[in-house]
Amino acid sequence: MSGAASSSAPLSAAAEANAPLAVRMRQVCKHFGAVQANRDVNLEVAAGEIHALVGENGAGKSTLMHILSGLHTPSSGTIEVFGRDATGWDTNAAIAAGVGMVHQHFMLVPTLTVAENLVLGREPVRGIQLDQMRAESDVRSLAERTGLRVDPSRTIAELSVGEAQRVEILKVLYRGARVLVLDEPTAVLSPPEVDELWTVLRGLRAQGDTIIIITHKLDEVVAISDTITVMRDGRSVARLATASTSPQEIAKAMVGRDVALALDARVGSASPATSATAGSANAALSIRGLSVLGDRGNLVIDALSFDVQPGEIFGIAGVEGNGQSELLDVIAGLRRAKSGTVHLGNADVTAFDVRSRADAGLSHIPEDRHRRGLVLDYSIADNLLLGQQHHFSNAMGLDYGRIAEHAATQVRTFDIRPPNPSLAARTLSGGNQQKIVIAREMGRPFTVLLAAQPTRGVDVGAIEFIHAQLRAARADGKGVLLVSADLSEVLALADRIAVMYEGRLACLLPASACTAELLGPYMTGAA
Amino acid sequence: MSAPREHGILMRAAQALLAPVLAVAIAMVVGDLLILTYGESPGTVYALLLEGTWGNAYGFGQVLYKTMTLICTGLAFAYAARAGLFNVGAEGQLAAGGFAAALIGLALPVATPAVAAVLLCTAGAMGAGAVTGAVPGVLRARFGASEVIVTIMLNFIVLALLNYAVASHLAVPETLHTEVMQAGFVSRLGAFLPAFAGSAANLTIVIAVIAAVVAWWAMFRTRSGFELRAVGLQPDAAEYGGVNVPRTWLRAMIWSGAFAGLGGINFVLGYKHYYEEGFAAGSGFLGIAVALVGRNHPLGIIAAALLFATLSQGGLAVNALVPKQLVDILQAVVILAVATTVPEVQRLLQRAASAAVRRGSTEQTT
Amino acid sequence: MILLAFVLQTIRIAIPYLLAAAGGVISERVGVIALGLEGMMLAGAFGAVLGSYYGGSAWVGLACAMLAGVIVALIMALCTLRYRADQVVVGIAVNLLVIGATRFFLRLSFDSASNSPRVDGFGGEGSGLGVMASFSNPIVWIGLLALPVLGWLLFRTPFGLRVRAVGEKPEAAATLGVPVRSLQLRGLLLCGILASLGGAYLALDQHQFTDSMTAGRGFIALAAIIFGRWMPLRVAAACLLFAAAETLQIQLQGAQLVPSQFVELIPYVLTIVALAGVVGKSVPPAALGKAQ
Amino acid sequence: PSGATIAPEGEGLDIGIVFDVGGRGDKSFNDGAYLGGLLAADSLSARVRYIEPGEGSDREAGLRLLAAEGMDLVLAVGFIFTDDVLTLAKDYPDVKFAGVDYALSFDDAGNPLPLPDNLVALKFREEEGSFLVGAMAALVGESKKVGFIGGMDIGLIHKFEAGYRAGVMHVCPDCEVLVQYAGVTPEAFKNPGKGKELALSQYNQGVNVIYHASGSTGLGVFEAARTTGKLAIGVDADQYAEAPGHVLTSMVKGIDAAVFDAARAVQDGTFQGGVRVFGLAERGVGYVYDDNNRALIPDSVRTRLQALEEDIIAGRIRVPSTR
Ligand SMILES: Nc1ncnc2c1ncn2[C@@H]1O[C@H](COP(=O)(O)OP(=O)(O)OP(=O)(O)O)[C@@H](O)[C@H]1O
Ligand SMILES: Nc1ncnc2c1ncn2[C@@H]1O[C@H](COP(=O)(O)OP(=O)(O)OP(=O)(O)O)[C@@H](O)[C@H]1O
Ligand SMILES: [Mg+2]
Ligand SMILES: [Mg+2]
Repeated sequence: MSGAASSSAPLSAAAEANAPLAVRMRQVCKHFGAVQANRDVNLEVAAGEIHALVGENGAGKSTLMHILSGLHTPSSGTIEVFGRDATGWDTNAAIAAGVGMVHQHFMLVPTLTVAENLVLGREPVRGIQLDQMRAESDVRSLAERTGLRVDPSRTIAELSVGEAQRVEILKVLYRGARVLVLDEPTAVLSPPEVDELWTVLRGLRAQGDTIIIITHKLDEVVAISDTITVMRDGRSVARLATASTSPQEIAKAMVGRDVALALDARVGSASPATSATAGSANAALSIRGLSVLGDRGNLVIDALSFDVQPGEIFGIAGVEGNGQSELLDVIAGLRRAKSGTVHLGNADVTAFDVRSRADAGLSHIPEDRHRRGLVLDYSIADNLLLGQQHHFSNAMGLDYGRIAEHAATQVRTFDIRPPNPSLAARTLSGGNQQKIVIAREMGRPFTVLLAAQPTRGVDVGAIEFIHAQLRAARADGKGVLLVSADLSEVLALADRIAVMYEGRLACLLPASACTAELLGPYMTGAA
Repeated sequence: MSAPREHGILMRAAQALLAPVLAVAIAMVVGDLLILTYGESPGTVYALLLEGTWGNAYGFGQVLYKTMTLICTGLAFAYAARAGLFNVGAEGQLAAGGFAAALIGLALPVATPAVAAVLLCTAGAMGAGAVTGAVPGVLRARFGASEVIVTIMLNFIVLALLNYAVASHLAVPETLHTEVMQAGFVSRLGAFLPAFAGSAANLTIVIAVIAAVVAWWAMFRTRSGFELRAVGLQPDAAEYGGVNVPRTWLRAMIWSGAFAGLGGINFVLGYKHYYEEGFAAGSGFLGIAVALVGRNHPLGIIAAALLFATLSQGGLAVNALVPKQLVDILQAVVILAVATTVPEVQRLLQRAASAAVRRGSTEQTT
Repeated sequence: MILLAFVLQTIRIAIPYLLAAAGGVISERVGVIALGLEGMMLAGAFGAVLGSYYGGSAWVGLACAMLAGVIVALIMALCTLRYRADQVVVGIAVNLLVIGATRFFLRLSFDSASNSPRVDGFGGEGSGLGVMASFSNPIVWIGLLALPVLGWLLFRTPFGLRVRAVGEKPEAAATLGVPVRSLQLRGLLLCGILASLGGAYLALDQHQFTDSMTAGRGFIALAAIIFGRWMPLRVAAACLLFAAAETLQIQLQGAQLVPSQFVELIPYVLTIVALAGVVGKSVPPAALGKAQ
Repeated sequence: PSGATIAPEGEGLDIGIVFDVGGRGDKSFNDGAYLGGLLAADSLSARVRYIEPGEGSDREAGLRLLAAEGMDLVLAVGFIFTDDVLTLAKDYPDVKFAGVDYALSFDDAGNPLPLPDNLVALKFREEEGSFLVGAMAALVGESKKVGFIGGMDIGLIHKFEAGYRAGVMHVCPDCEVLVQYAGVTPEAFKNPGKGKELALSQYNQGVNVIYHASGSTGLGVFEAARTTGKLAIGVDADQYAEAPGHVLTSMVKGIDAAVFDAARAVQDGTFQGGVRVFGLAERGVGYVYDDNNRALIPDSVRTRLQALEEDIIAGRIRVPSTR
């Protein structure tokens, strides 16, 4: 295993510097039933440093940090915090010892105020009453001190995402955390907010606090961290000092092979640069003046227009949460647009429902297969039917003969394992679950394919299979709209690349003109 | 590739049967304890219970009679449950169905051809149940109102209004029932199978079984059933698959109500030929138990309906030894036990399954 | 004088609602659907009579009522919290269970299918209808204070803050070391105690247990909770409103202005209206009914 | 049917009684039937079996269970058994049946349809007894307002109300009868809490005597009488024990006697099918006047009531049975 070799390669920076260790996790294993989320993970974090924990989706980062913060108990292994054994402690013990975690998903109670969320579990009291005044003034002064400004008397539901993120960090600080764990804190932040966050974290480091930050974005790793631990497939595969490494090296450790290879692998784009200008009449998909309101009633897509040509992969890159999900939902008919039109070929499908769009030639690989893409308790065969059920009906209802035939073919064609169509989708691995979705969406006539995060959470073998499928679709003259948070994926596949930022296309370039360095600033709104 | 398939079938069988069997076993233990508090021997009581139900044609006929209503209310609960909804309103829907059937039977001329009359009354029963079910359906689909609370509250409203209508306007003097219908009679089984003579069992049981088969077909063999179940399991995925989720909810509640309403013809067309205040007598709530034990599957529901009908008829048979309230307790215990063991067993089996698949796939790759 | 009589009668009718609704609010606020209120009340009523009969005093009855409520709550907790059974199913089953069990043990203890013998209770012989008489019953005081105190508890104490957090977003509370499961258990037990006091009030005021004597009051309390949008003072107002409607019906029945059954339906209809959001939407705690 | 093989042996009569909802221990008419059974067991050395069915089809099944066991007499207590007992009487011509409160059907000319030879309908003129207690309430109550509380708002209970009202009006034409019902569902017979509040509200409006016909709901009426120190009138059985000192009297139905009579008739071989109506004349209904309540009822009132009773028996007063 190459990972084992690379993990032993870098020396422990902390040990070198002889600084005291804030966190030391050794040989930590954790499994959930059959899923082995962490395998013999080692993590060392020196006091007073910012430590980045990186790895692909599903590598086990969150799980490891949940163990550190006492939310999960490890199946085996030991944990020390500031030299004291903390193996198997609970949330309260972790909090008491100064370990606080900001979770990947907001852990705030929307109906409570900022102050109430902060003091929850550690409330100031006057007599037996909650001391609301003190709670608010404590929060206010903490906010002043750290520069994380929020109004303590507002309820969480009224806050913007950035503000909510600040509350999350304040919550941890309020508990006197000296070791802060931040799980993908920037995923939902706008670039200025990210900068603000960096300022805050550096300030905390200056005060002697230790920070562990999980992120997928290498530029952030480089920008903020002192040291890095890379995880892959549940293992810790590398420990690097930021100053003496490069994004390429980190990426290589993350995916276990040379990323540069992936970039070079781009086949000569079938669609010429001439189609790089939008507005061609025979576009496979064309979007005009699209505006969309988000769940909070704010404008998340702002007068967007673009075309996807037949035989082209149109890639949309960008930090998640910049309107990509809403865009896909609107194109697929799962969400209403405020204004604007969607055309499939020459047909105006703006008023169509999901089914009619599918019949008009739209295929859709949704970004969240567990929620949208699959009915987990349905069999593989039934999942291959989802959205196509009206094409498999006869006078007596569903035509199970044809359905079985169809399923058998698809399972074979798309190499779904185990190849038993009657198994529940839930029992399959992530990669094979994704193959079901792809088989369904690409195994039928279509002219336009929406592919959202098509390789998220699937392994290398499956990634290559999926990429090959997308290229095949292009070769077949389909229009593919690829949305991915993984820039290298977009660079590797797309013919034209747009970066989505705050509901608009920040740039639209032929892929041949794109590099990660060029697109980076657009993704962060810096360009 | 036969290994995983066999495994799948075994698994499914275990999933379907383990929990209900466990639940019934728990109920038996509770029953034993209660019988012992009365100073009777559980063996004797259970023997008497069986003897009075499955031990002779008449007792079995009574069981069949009760089974009919329970199949319908069980189907009602299951059909909504498959769409992810809790229809707790079968009690009211059942009463409404019986009421409509009786009114139609009263209104029809005596000379109406039997088949036509029965069909009209049956359609009326299902229609009234459907309308009663549609109210929570609309409120859920349109406003997101909890169908649990709405159906509970609606039970009170519907039953009170029917009572009012009957007691104040329609009842035969000195009774709580309407006049005997003019048309729409369904024969009792005793009419052509003399062994059943005297028992209330009637041909509507056939209609109930047909309803179960139709429900099975609708749930598992049609497009709308496919969509219904998808909505119940994962509404987001169903929506992605082109299903209109609120409309599916509404349709599910309408059919659910129709199934419950259908149960009304048992008493009205097959037995007494009039609507009587209180004839539903808890069958609506028992339908929840039937559906749970039957795992929301029409075949399971038929079996579970037989089980609960046996318990209920058996209560009468053992009345000499222990109070029949024993049976009320047992029925509640079965519901609690099934509700508790089903998710537990499911978790256990799922863990075993994913472990097996995991093992299987690593074997394959290596 | 008429007004005073009206107010007193409204209060008497409202007491069981207030107590059960208080229990229901706390139960739902920790995320457990309060469908078992009716069963808890009935168990409380039966416990009160058993205790009073064998213990010879209403106070023993009160203690036994609470014990009965706790037992029902524990059964619910075992099924829903420990084994994560569906809360709706468990709530309904518990009601059926208590109806059956009280009948069974009524038979066993008093050899009657419908009534217990007369027992010691509160009030009684010649106590009259005055203010003093009404307020000499300790349960009346508990009933009047339950929801205001609960309001204070929920919105003014650390315990209440945690309860509200658990009902809205238990996973968030858990990350802060709030013991979610234990809080839910305590909420459910408190619900059992309060609801059983509501039943005890009926039984001890009546000096007797009668089969199914709660007669749907648990569901009226549930209706009040929804109509009062889970806010203790609003819920109290809803209970008093429902009770006042009943009082009005009782006092005006001779006049037959409205057929009495329509007045009885007011709580149910209002609840449906509230759920449909016709007059301001009634939104339950976010984590209500979700197995934790 | 199930018990058919266990045919009872011995010389004594075998009697089966099927109770109405409420069952034994209702301190009302089921207990009256039970008492009749006990009497038969005592003085006729009969063996008595009881069944408490649930609702619906259980009623017929309960009767059938007993009939099939070869009982000599099967009693169905309550109007609700009307159809069932008629069916059974046809199915088991060798068994004698009695239906308490049996609801007669009538032909188009308004004549009651004949009953099978082995079925006797035991009917009571509750309105006559109610008339007398109504008169007593008005005479003793010292108020122009008297109260009536019914259980479920149905014709059967209206009979009590009608007789009572007529009794009140007969002795006190300017009196007012406050009438309230506990509800429109069968739960209205099981809601003592509601009964108490209804009664308190009537007492509060100046009523001194309340007559109830409301099953267990009436227990709340007695409780209200205790609380306010006022008077209540019981129904079906002597309910003095519910609130000693506060029960003016009870309108009693001689169910026990009727049941016992039926048993004795079977024993003697004099059983006859048909309708047996128990009114004042037959001493089938009446009111309680004994050591417990003698002090509450002045002699003048007693005398007046006796006169009214004679008038009714003689047909000089016709008591309405509907309102
Ligand atoms: N509670 C759980 N039960 C079962 N499996 C789990 C659970 N939590 C995590 N897993 C699985 O453990 C593995 C590691 O998950 P984890 O959330 O730690 O990944 P991650 O590195 O944080 O990924 P991401 O970057 O997507 O957040 C995944 O396969 C995940 O599905
Ligand atoms: N959060 C979760 N909760 C429950 N089960 C999960 C979860 N995540 C993954 N699993 C299950 O764990 C098993 C392995 O999933 P995982 O995605 O880790 O597979 P994998 O090894 O990555 O497969 P592949 O190579 O196809 O991507 C599957 O059965 C999956 O359904
Ligand atoms: Mg993560
Ligand atoms: Mg994977």
